[in-house]
Amino acid sequence: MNKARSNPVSAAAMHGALIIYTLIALFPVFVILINSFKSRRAIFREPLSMPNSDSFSLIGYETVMKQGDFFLYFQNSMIVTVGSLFLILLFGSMAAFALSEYRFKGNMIMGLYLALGIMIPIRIGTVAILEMMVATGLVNTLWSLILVYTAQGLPLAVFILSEFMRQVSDDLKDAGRVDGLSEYTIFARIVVPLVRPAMATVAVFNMIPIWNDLWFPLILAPAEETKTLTLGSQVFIGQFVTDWNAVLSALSMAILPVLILYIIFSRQLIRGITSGAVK
Amino acid sequence: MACCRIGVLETGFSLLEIVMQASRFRWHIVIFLAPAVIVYTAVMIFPLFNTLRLALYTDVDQVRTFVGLDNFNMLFGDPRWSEQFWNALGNNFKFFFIHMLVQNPIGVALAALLSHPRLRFAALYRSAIFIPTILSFVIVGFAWKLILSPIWGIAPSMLDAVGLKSLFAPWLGKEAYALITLSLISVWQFVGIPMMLIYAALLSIPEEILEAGEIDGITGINAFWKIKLPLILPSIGIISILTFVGNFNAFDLIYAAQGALAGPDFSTDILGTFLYRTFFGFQLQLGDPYMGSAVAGTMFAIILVGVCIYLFGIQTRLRRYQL
Amino acid sequence: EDVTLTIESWRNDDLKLWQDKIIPAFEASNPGIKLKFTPMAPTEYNSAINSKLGAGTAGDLISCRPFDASLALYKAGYLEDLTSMDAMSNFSDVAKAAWQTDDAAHTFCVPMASVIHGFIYNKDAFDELGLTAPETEEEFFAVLDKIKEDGSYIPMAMGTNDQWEAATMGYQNIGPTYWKGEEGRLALIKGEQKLTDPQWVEPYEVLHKWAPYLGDGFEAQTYPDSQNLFTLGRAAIYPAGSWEIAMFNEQADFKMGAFKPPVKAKSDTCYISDHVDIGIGMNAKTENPEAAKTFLAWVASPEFAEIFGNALPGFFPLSSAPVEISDPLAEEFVSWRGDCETTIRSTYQILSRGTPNLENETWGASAAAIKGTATPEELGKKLQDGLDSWYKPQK
Amino acid sequence: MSALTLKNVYKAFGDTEVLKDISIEVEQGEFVVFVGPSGCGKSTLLRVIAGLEEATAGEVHIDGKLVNTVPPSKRGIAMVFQSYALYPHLNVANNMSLALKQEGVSKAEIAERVQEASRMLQLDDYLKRFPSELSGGQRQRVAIGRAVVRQPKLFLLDEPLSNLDAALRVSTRLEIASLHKQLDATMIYVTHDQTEAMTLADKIVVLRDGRVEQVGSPMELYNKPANKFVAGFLGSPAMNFLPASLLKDGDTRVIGLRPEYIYLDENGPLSAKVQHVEQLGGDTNVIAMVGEHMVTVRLFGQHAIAPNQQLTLGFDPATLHYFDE
Amino acid sequence: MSALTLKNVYKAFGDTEVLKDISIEVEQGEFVVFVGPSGCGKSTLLRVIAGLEEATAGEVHIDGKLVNTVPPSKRGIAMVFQSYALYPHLNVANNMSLALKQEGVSKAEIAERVQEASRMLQLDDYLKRFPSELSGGQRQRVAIGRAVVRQPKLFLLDEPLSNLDAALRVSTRLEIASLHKQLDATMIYVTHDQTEAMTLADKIVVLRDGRVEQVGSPMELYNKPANKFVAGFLGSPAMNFLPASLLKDGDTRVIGLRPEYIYLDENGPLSAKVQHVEQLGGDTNVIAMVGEHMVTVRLFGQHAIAPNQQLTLGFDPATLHYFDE
Ligand SMILES: Nc1ncnc2c1ncn2[C@@H]1O[C@H](COP(=O)(O)OP(=O)(O)OP(=O)(O)O)[C@@H](O)[C@H]1O
Ligand SMILES: Nc1ncnc2c1ncn2[C@@H]1O[C@H](COP(=O)(O)OP(=O)(O)OP(=O)(O)O)[C@@H](O)[C@H]1O
Ligand SMILES: [Mg+2]
Ligand SMILES: [Mg+2]
Repeated sequence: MNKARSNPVSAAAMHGALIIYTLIALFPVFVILINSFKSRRAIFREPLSMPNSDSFSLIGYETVMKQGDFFLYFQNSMIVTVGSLFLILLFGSMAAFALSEYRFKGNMIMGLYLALGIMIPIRIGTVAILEMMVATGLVNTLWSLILVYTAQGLPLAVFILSEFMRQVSDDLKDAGRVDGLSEYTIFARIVVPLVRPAMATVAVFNMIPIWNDLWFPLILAPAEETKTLTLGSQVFIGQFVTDWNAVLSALSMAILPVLILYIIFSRQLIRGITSGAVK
Repeated sequence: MACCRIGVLETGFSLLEIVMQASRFRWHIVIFLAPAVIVYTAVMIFPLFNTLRLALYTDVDQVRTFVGLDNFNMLFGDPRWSEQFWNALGNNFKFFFIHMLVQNPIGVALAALLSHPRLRFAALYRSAIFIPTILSFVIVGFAWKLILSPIWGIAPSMLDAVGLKSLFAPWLGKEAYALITLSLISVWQFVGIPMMLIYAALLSIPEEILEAGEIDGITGINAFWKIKLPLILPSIGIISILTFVGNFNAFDLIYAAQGALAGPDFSTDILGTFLYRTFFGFQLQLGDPYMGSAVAGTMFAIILVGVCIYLFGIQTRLRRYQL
Repeated sequence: EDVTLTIESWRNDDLKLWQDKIIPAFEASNPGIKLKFTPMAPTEYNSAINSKLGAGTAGDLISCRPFDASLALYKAGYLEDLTSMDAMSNFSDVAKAAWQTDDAAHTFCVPMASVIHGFIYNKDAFDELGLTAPETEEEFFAVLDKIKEDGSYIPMAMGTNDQWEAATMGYQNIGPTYWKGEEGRLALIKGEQKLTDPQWVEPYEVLHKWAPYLGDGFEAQTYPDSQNLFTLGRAAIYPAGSWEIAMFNEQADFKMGAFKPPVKAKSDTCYISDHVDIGIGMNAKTENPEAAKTFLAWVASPEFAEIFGNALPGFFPLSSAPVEISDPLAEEFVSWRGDCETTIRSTYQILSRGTPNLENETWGASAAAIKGTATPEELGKKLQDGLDSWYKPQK
Repeated sequence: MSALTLKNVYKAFGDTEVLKDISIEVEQGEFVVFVGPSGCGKSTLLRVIAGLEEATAGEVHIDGKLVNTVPPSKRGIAMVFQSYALYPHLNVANNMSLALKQEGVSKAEIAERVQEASRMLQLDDYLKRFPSELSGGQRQRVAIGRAVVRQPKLFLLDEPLSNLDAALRVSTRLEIASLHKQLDATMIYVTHDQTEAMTLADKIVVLRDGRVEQVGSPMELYNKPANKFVAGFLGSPAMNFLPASLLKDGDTRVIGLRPEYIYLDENGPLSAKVQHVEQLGGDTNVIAMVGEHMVTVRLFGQHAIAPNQQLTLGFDPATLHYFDE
Repeated sequence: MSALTLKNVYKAFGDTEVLKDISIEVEQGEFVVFVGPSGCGKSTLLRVIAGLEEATAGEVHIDGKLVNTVPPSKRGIAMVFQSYALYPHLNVANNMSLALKQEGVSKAEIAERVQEASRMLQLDDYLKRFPSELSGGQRQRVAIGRAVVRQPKLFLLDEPLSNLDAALRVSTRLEIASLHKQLDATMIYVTHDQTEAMTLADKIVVLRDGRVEQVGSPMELYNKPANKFVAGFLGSPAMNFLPASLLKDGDTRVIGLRPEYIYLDENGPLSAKVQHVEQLGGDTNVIAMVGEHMVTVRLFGQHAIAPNQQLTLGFDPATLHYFDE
């Protein structure tokens, strides 16, 4: 730490502001977590109290473990999320590169075309999607989900990545070209590493709706073998009675993997710091 | 300027000819675009527009019949529909403005704090603040209802503790507050997104430029306004447009917290919930893909206009600085 | 080779029951047919089942919502016509009405269960305060007043946040007494009565009188809040549907009783809402129509009624054969079928077919009535105007 | 066959014309140096040759082939950018070897060439460092190394030595010269350094405001500058310009007189008053006023001359240049 | 009172020690030039003085005050970065005026100072341009302008003229010198250019590998270098080193002989064979072999000497330097 450049007063103020906001951000999460360890009565009797010997209960977690194969669901969710993210980042960054780097007639229009998808809730296309998956025999496979999420994630990815790619110094790409690198190599070896923070951001954005989505797993892959975690947790939400213990436990557990994914991706943010052209 | 811009400027050919470029076909552009365009067109655009097409049809005795713009006439001309529509649209704008005014500034401010190069525990704060964004709507709805509930009383008793109990109201249940409350909950949940984006943008500002600023006496908040902010303007543009698109498509949180009828008395109804009710139906109301598509088409038009204003009016004018 | 039938349902709540009781019982007596019960979140059911039927990926057996939702599926050709099934004779016309075409010519789902409205109360609290279950409206409010005076209980647990609570447990619960059950309901459909008529407006007035007896901030109170308020012993009376019984039995650690919707004067006929709620039909595209029919016939049988009625106290079998219900609270509810005239919810048949949707409007109106954001007359007029805008009864 | 031919090349950025009607012929194996004032278009010209900018008009031929539409990667060139353009995410070794990997050169060969280049540029100790961890001069050397390892037929170097110290500059200059011979490569070299220009060039191209002012061998330009601009631009300190009327009444021309051709001469025709003395060790530059004209005199060795001293100066009339104003 | 004092300053990046025990005293108004081989730590030292890097050990005093914990913005300095570090989002005029606006200088004053600086740096035509639209030299001038307009008491300039052409370099150098006088500012200046170092400096600090090798006035260093390194570093072409045994058997020392003190002398003691001739116009550098030792001879003016020619060389023994190996 450079003492000369850090001002203790402003540092304290910064920490103060961040701590306050962190508390605001975490308080409801805290409420969820402590309540996932309590009996139903205790949840509603004193939602804010810590679980004690009286109210402590793992009933929610037990229910979750008993009902359905949660490790399988978990694995399915992981495969779908990671698979979709991989394709989104790959295809998205390729398209973003084309749009940001090359000037060709129709560039703008193509950009707009690739953004159309975020303007209509994809849900309304469900029947057509489902019919297509039936026709291709992909129903009840994880591929159907991966494809849908990939398509769903692409617009945002292209949008964000092309903006960041525009900021990569032309000199660097030019240096690559003069060095005889092909456009593909320039993309893969120069541009992609330099927009790593943006890639991580895109990954994080897409990861959450994919992980939490209920609708497409329900429609496209509701089979026991392909159920995702979110779909699996829905069992506890009934018509009239919701097993909040189980819901809280299942969903608390579901936070962990995404959190880990998030942390992995946010590492990339930090690594990206070495970027920034030199001179 | 890059090589590939060579010779592509002023020309007015078709897409193909342009890509072709005087005897050297720029295959790489096609190859870069192809996977995304194919997957996206097949799995997204085709189903969506196939569905949107239904806006021009209606169901007459189990037979799909072309009716032109009748559905839109009904949507705008028939007060039964138009009132709901305008109500939802108005609410949606409020929803959007609250996000713009609260979520994005907070997100930018947090990112600015977090990107401070010598801040300790930055990763910790960043992850903590991002956690709400990870949560599913079910749990967010549950937690906030529990907290704001007048019965179980986390919020009332906390207000009580600081002597402000009188400020408490059953916010989610009052027409006057429900939308604002939900908007703020949504802000709470999603502030991580502008934060991340801006954070990524701030990180790519070269250290030396900030150092030059420091030498010039431009530090702290001044450095933010005068150096960082102008450099991240394109990213701020992006989060604005993402917020716009996201808000005008929003649905889940309201649905999870207030149900499809977006109570009380439709005071939290936004286009997303309106579309959902219309398209998929709700309770005894049957889904009507035809009217639903008309609503979706209208939403699409609204969002498209917004995005076009951004793309053609703002984005092209934004100066980008290669860092 | 065994065939496996997949049953689509919105009843997540019943998963255990099916797995533990119904499926074993059926499979025992029908070797060669396996069942798979795949419930989904109730809020997603209608749209999901529509999509799946549309694309042909739905299960063999489809749980049926009452009236239009299922009728639409039948009309679209997704549901098989079951009119000719022998077992249909096990059900009364009223029971079948929910899953028939308007002319009653075709039946497409086997009725499974109905639910009855009434009030459940905390017997311990009533005893403590020296109260007895009210029969008339006057008594009802007197009881509420007493509880309120005492102050140790919230008189009644209901909130308006979810809206449907106000409509279903409020308006549809007490309403039949005012519009005289089937008489009023059918007159409304025929266009002989209007929602602006006093018998339709008065329930709103009464609902408004409930407001002072509801918990603080009832505007933001959700349905689960209400359930928990009552089962945690903090509220004395709970305007209920019979479906609550199972969970209340499990969660409340006090004695409970039930009383039917209060009448105006002691001698008046009482009316209750005995609402057909669940049916089950057959996917027209099923690959195992025979097995599916075998199953449906079994659902129509007294054996199923017996298992179902007792396993799910509060969901009352619709089969004409009498069923012994062992749960005392459920027994209390079902006993009202003998004392009172029964009817179904006023908005379900035909009247919620158009836009605006009468059922949805009624939710809003009931919540507004309680909160007092509009007068009962205004509400009646609004509903009637909405109805008039698309519904033209053939007079 | 000529290695590079530019025919009537123009380049404009929007309204700003940066290159105007440039025609140059470079022979195979020639070492050509571009010089000219800052902003005159040297870098732009290199970029046009490399294919990084498209000429607004005109033709670029490399090895006899018209390359206007050939992408940079196919032109067989290596370039050192004035801004270095190092890949920030790659360490020094990888910065140098990226292009070779792309060409499919064998691992062993890559290692060898990188080692050779880093030896020559004294970068051995820094191969694992990232650009952000290098000093300015080190970065510049990496940029040179990146071009050198590729051993192309045509080198474009944009002020490659500007951030190096004298010793390193000399040694690197010699390395570049020997590389030039060894590879028989054609080199186009931009520099501001007179010594580099004079010592390295087979041919110097003097640019001014986007136009070619003169092309020729170093000594040709030095001894026979085509105009006042070229004369003043080459040589350091710069040539002195005086009105010819000083020597001969009524002569409207301008005399050019190089500082090194003026000497102290008690009988000299010019009397001057010392303004300022620059002691460079090996030389002494005396800036003096002849009437109202400033004249720089470069004296060999160290001289004890003080400001305000009066001097009489002489010169050999044969060394005079005459220019029309 | 001294304007800047460094006391035993050390700086390490991780394991790499970049500055070692640096102690320097700079008087108010002095012009100090740092020279040294590329990578020796000059920029790092400037950054430590500016407060952009924290010294690992040691003290930095500015105007007599210990500033180790004073942030850069409070140190009253202006700095020209070797990499320019221009604000990419501001045009030239705004790049220069940002700091002044921050200080609250009046509009009129800002305009005036910017105009003054841009005149001096010949940037008038580019005030509305953005950095990305400028040539390398223009960018560098903007970087200088940005420092100059602030008129601080302490200037730190990191190779500010490296990308300028000779003429501009001379004129800018003179402007900097006059600015120095006019503002009575203290200047710390890093350069690789011998001429700049010799002409501008009151005091030259020679660095090598993070250590101070010698401090002194230009002529002191030139004429009395403390060691072989300093002797070799200053002067261009560099000093020749020969074993003293060449002149006197058994002498184990090394002789240093500047190229400009060697002359052609038929009776000279050294006979040499010409390797290579560099014609610089005003000078001619002859690189020749004396036995197996390479010797550079710098001759004034132009000489027709060809490679492989035999020469006999003489020198004035008084100009010899002796160093212990
Ligand atoms: N962040 C860093 N991490 C590790 N080493 C560094 C870092 N920054 C600089 N160095 C090393 O410190 C030494 C001194 O660097 P500095 O930039 O001060 O050199 P310099 O004297 O300015 O050289 P030049 O004349 O080439 O600009 C160099 O060897 C460099 O590689
Ligand atoms: N993108 C651009 N837009 C407008 N003008 C530009 C652009 N790039 C360069 N210029 C201008 O073109 C002229 C030539 O620039 P160029 O970089 O070729 O100069 P240069 O001869 O290399 O100068 P230097 O020696 O300073 O590097 C300059 O006046 C510069 O301002
Ligand atoms: Mg240049
Ligand atoms: Mg340096």
